[in-house]
Amino acid sequence: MSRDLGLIIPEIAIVITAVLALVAEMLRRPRLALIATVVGLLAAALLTIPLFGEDTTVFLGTYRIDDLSLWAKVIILPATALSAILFIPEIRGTDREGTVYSLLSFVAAGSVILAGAGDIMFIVLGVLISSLGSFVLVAYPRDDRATEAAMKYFVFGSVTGAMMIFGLTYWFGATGSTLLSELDRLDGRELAGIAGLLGVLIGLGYKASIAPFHFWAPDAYDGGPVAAAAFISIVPKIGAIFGIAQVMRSLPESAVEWPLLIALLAAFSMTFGNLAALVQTNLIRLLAYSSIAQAGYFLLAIVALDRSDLDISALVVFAAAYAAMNLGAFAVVGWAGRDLEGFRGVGRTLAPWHGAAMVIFLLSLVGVPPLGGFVGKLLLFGAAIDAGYTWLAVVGILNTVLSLAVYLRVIVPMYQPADGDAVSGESRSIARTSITVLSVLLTLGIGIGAQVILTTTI
Amino acid sequence: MTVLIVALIVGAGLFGIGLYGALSQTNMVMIMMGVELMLGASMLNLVAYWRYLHPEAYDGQVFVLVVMTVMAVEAAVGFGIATGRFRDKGSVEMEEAVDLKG
Amino acid sequence: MGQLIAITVFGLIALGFGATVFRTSSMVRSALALLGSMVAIGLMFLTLEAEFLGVLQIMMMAGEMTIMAIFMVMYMMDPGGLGQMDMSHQKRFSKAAGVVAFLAAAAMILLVDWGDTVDEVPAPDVQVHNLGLELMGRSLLIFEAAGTSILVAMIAATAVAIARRE
Amino acid sequence: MTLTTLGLIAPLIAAALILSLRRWPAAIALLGVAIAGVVAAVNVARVDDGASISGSFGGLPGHPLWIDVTPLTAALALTVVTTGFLVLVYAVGYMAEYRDHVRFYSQMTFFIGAMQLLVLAGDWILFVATWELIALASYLLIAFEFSDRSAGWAGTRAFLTTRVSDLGLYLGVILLINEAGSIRIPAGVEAGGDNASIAALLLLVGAMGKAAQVPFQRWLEEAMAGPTPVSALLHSATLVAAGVILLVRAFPLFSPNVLIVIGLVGGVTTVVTGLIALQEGDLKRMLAASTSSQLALMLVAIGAGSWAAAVVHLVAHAAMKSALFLGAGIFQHARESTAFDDLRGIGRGQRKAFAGFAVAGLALAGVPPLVGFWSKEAIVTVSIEAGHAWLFASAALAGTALTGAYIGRGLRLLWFGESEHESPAGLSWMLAGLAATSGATVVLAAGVRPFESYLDAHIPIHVATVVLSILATGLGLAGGWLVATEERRSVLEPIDAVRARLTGLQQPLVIEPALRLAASCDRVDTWLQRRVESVGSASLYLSGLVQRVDDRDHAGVEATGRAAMSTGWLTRRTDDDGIDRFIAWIVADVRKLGGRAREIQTGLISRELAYSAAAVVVLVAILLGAGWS
Amino acid sequence: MFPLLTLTVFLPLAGAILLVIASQIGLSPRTSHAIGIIISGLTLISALAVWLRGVDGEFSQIEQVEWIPSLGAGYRLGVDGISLPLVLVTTVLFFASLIFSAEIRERATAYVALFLALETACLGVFLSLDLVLFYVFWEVTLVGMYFIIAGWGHEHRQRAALTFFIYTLLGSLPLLLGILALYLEGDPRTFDMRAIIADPPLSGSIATFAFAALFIAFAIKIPIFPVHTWLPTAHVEAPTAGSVILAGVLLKLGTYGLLRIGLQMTPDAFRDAAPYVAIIAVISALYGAFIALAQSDLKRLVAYTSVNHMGYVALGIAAAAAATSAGDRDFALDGAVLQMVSHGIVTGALFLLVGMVQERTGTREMGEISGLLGRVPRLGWAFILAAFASLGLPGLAHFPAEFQIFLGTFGVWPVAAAIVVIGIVVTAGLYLRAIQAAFLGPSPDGSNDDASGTSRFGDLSFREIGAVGPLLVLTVAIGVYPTMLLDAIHRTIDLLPV
Repeated sequence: MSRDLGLIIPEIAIVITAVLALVAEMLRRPRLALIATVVGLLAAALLTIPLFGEDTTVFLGTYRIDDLSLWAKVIILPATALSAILFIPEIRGTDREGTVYSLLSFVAAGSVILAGAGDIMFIVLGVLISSLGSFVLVAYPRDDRATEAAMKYFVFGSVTGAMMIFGLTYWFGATGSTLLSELDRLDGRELAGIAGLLGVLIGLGYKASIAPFHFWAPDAYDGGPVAAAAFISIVPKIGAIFGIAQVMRSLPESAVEWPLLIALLAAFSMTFGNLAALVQTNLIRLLAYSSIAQAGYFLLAIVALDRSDLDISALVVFAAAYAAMNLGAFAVVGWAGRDLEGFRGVGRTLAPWHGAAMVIFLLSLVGVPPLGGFVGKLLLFGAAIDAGYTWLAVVGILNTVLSLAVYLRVIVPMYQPADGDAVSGESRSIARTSITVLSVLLTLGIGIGAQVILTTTI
Repeated sequence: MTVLIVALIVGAGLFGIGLYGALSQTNMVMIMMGVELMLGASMLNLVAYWRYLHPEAYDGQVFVLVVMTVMAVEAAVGFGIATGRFRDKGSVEMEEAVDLKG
Repeated sequence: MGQLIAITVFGLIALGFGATVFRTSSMVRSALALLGSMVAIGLMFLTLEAEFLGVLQIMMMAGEMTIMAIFMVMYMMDPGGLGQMDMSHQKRFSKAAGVVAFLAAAAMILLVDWGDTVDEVPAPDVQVHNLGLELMGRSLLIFEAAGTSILVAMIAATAVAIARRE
Repeated sequence: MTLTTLGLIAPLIAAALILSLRRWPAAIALLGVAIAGVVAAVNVARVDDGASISGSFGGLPGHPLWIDVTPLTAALALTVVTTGFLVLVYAVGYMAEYRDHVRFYSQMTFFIGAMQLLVLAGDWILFVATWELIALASYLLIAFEFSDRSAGWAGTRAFLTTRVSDLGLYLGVILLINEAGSIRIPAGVEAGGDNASIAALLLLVGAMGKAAQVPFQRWLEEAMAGPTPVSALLHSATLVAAGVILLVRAFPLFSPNVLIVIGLVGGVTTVVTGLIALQEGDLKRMLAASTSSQLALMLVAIGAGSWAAAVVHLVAHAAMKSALFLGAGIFQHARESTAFDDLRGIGRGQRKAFAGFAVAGLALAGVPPLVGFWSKEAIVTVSIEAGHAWLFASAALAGTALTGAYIGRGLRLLWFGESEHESPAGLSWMLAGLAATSGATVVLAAGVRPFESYLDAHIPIHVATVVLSILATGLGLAGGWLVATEERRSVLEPIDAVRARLTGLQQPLVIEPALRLAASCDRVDTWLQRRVESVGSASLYLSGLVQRVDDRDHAGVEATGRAAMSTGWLTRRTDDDGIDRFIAWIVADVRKLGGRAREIQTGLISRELAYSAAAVVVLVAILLGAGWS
Repeated sequence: MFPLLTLTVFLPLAGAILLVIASQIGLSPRTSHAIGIIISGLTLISALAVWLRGVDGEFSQIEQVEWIPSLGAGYRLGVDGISLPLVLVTTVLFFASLIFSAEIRERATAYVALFLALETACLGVFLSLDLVLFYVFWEVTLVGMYFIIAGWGHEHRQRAALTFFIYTLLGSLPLLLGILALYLEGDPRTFDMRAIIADPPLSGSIATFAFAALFIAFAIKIPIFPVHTWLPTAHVEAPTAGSVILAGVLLKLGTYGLLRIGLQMTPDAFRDAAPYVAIIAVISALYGAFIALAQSDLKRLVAYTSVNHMGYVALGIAAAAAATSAGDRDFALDGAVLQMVSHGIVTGALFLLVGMVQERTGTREMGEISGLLGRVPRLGWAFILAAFASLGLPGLAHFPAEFQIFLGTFGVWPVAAAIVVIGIVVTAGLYLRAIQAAFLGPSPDGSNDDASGTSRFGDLSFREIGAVGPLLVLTVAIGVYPTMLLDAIHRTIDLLPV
């Protein structure tokens, strides 16, 4: 038992961080809550590092300490910390500032649980915890848009959650266990396997905003604070994707033909996300649809699970890159405003450095080397081809072209003459700028230093 | 065997009703009721499976507890959101929550 | 045989109340119907010899539904608790969805070979003992996570529900 | 080899020096060419002693360029350089009143240097390279007065016409290199093989263009736009001679059938261009046509199987034709024109020049004992001895007779008429050049026999051929003299008027048919030119068509884009600046899809949930389908 | 050993970064240009040092550092006879372009920095021995060129830049597919070009698909009919120096890729597809020539001749792929590589000269210009020299290249050679027409030559001679003595398996 506790120190640290932030909030010291959150989460991430190399489970198989869950922590926790900083300009001085920081940690904990799930109950609880906090983050401004977004988010989340749980009960029935590792007992009960798989896909598909379970995402991103959108588009999504990977790793193909289904979902999600993003004029919604498309890219790695050596590498590298570039893009949007019009001339005269950073993020989202997104997509496509899903890689590449059109719609106006001072100076903040700079460095660094990740995943 | 099947069928029926409710209701609280029904169906399934197929597997019972937790916390947060919405807008009608779209 | 009859009866009650939830035009009635359905489910648990869970279910649901009804009265557009209004849309599709879901699940249930059933289950006290062992052992972390989720729910619900301090 | 190298690069260095120093152009040019001349003379002596000089340099990996000094190439080099030197001497006077000496002399020396390289080339690549370089030089020199558009066009036409025929050379050379596996000329022409005849014909095409043979003859007449020394140079030993030199070098390649073709080309050309010369109203154009005709005689000789006879005539022609042009240049300076109408009686005014001109002219006509007689006699001899004597001999004799005719006509036109004494500037330099070249036509007569033996060729002398040649020459001269009595600028005037003024028996029997023939040849010429031009305009049309297709292609694409735009999906800004138009272009339909994708985001969460639920049904179907299949 | 290749590749980037940093304290355009010229000059010297250090037939002067060893991707640079000439021409052209651009005042620092960054990317493509690195540099060239066109182009620059970007990005995605196929089928998997070349991993239908993907990618870049339509637009709208780099360097990326990756890494598939490639290349060469003939805009004309010349290169490479004898293969490839160099230098010079004409006359329509040779003789003669080089005159850079391509192609497909050789006539025609129209003929009367016009209408300035002079000297030098490059090229070509 003490061994097990030693292995879940990072998780414990997250919860402690959340509680500390809560305490600070009770003391009416929001700044302290922020510091506690950032320091605590980074510490938790650091505490993860000594565990690398472990490939085991704790609590009799219910929770996994392996490459996926470790990397999830290393990616999610810093991303959460940075998101917390990104929240500052939007919530400073509001009544429950500290609560927000605390909830960020809780959501991160839920996402981490998803990524390490070895038991279907963890899937359920991970989705639940990460959803509960996210609802509130979206609803936090408590104005028309925020409450509407939160309401939709909640309805969508609770309904899909219930569908997931219902489906998963059949897995228990068929296997007699809630452990994922026992899923090979599904053999001969394919229909039950399908029911459970559908449940997982609905529940985690909702969490990862994979089309067609994405409907909440654009509204939730748009309704709440920009920082919340950034956070929700990164942390729970990565957790959910890794959770899907944990499930699919254990789900025997002989029981259910899941790779094909995932491949179709991937193709649909990529295409749908990019298509819908193409006609957006609201940048947040554009990024929301783009993150739906990116979720599709993630699935390429899941299709290749156990069929290619590159599977986990692709997943982890792309997740890291995605976190960095998406965070950066939202940071710039938070500074420049949601309207595409507002970006006119940004790169030319108004704020060339912000503009350049945005170009880097968007090009990285497209997958232009040597940025992080490129290495991630390279690995994803490589994994898919390696796994025999060349068609899917081709679809992915075509979608990359499509996404180029999406992002060029943002980039091009940035270098056109500005009509006036579309961007107000007051929204500049040190927090956003520092996040932007960090994201640029990370986006570049992941592109150049992908080996650091790959040494542990291949 | 028959009891199991009957219980499962009842579970499926409750799930169908819950899904109908969740899709058809315009009021957020009513939708939550549908969700509760679906979760109730899930619990019924689990208990039935435990009883007739895997009585030695107590994780089934734990799962039931987890589902109950889900019901409770979702209800709590749901009411929280509904309250917040009601404060702001005076209604929790989904039909009136269509400002964000496209 | 008795079990079968009890399950069938309670099942029909649960389904009946369940259907009633969405057939009344008053939310308080709906809440009460839901309570009925949940209690019927709890009774089924008892029938299925999961006494601990059955009792827990009935107690919890009673409390929850009461709160729900109070909420109806307090906040919702149902001051009398017995008002008349239609609060549904896309009925046809929803019905189809419900029916399809039911039929699919039922077909699956009938088509899958679930294996041999067990006749005897441990006595209730043994059950509770084993459940306790399970919770304190293998499922400890799950239990903790569930606890955490309740904590989060508390924070979340208050954060979102309580009015802003200006 | 060192000496040879010096001789080879001396003119090129001179050209570079002129360009870089920008002073003393004439002196440097003369010096450079003179050095080359001395070296060429020494080389002739050395190879006559049996020495074999060759060397390689640069070139492509594994395929260096070669210089071969053989008796033939040494002699040709000497011819080129000597002619060039004399023309340069003449040019000192002629160019006195022109500007831009630097450009002129540098290009001339470059021209001579490149031509020298061409004749000495021992491999195909150097040969092709220098072949093109002399084309460049002649382009630049013909268009020397570039501010005059017609000069530019003349140069352009010259370059383009030869470039078209160069396709034959390129392909022939490439074929030979492929067959032989070596770029050496001797190896190439001896490799033979199945494709030898094809290669030979391809080379012939190249040679025809350069040597202005029918149907490529027209450019040469227009090349008169350049200064007269340029004409003198490119008509005698340089540009046009390259065509014949090519055939001489490639001689071992030719099978009997190919020889007949070559002879035919020569025969046709010599008659056609002879007739054209006969009716020319312009002295320099007449000389140009004459050049084609004389080169054609060389082709006849080659066709008859004697490349030596061709070379002999080539050398002789270099002297004669340069002298004729130099004389013509003096007349031109005196009267500022080269039209016969303006030159009437110039002979009386410029007696020294006319004397030199006349000697060279008579030599060209084949009047014994001048050099032209011997070289033509050799051609007649070999053509009679050849396989198809009727063809070759009649062509040779006809060519000879026509030469006599137009020379006779020209001499008469130049002599009779009013005259006054004109003294153009730089006359003495010009006369020096003229004297040297026309003197050469006399002196070289003695050298014909030794030259033949130097070339290791022995062409016998038959009384019959001597008589035939003299007869043809005499007839021609007489006929020409008589034609010229009538004061007509050209037969381009109505034939009836011609007939009305003509008297005597020869009129209906000889002159009229000849004139008619000439006129029809001119028409053919014009027709041919028109065809050539129509090919040109066709290609222009073609390229226009291609352009239109390209435009249409683009327009179609853009139309697609615009149609898509009109669906209203573009924002106002898109219309304003059109930047996004391109995006719209690429994603026209995609956008529509995007719009549709967006439409399902209704904002009503229940509706959206329903969509998700429906999607689940699809997923189930897929899973079940996959399971069953 | 001193990492000279790394220095060569990253020196310009270092310069760009220096400029960006220095721009914070404020830089006059003059200083920026000076820094740019000095840096690119040093890069040129560095490239010459690479040459002097000696290049074997095999990859030499290898510098490598592990990058992502788990994937077999590394930082690997090396040079051989194919890449060396291209590196040299790249450095020369950037040097010349930056000299020529010294007049630009608008956002000069950014301009110079972009050019320097682009230089690093181009050199990186030629020198990288790792497919990932290759692709990285390849993509960066796109981005750099996009901003150069979009930032300093002519009237419709945004549109042209976008066309360029989308077109070539579309092309680079199949490249990624091809690279992935090469990687995944390798045993062991590696992105190391040397290993892949030594043992081409693909066979059968995978090889065919991979080659098809690669060919599409390179065809767009080269560009080959019918995917060439981005070229004229981009050229017409690009600033002069941008055109120089675009035509002189970026197009070479396509042919270099076709040779290095297409020919060396998928030899069997290329051999099977060679006849089709050859047909497209022949069409492309002739199409380019004919359509250039129909142009009246001098810049478009030069742009389209690029299609013609690059068609020859593609044909040469295709012939080499199909060749059964070492002799033909050597001719074709020696010619193709040399043609890349020649085209870079000659077309670079032509674009510079057209730019100078445009600066003086304000138009590029040849019908609106006349008698330039009389008014600005140095410019005129420089143009004539470059034009004759471009039409393949011996003694100038294109001749040895084209002649060898014809020779090599003829040995493989005589008919193709016989057809494509027509191109030399058409190019001759179009250049002579242009010279005739714009440079020959009478100068418009002296009103333009008086004091008001002289500033604009002077003959070549010192700056312009500095930019175009070296290119013309190289044009003649390569034409007269191609061996200086062919030696190195041939050493490598000779080692390729037939």
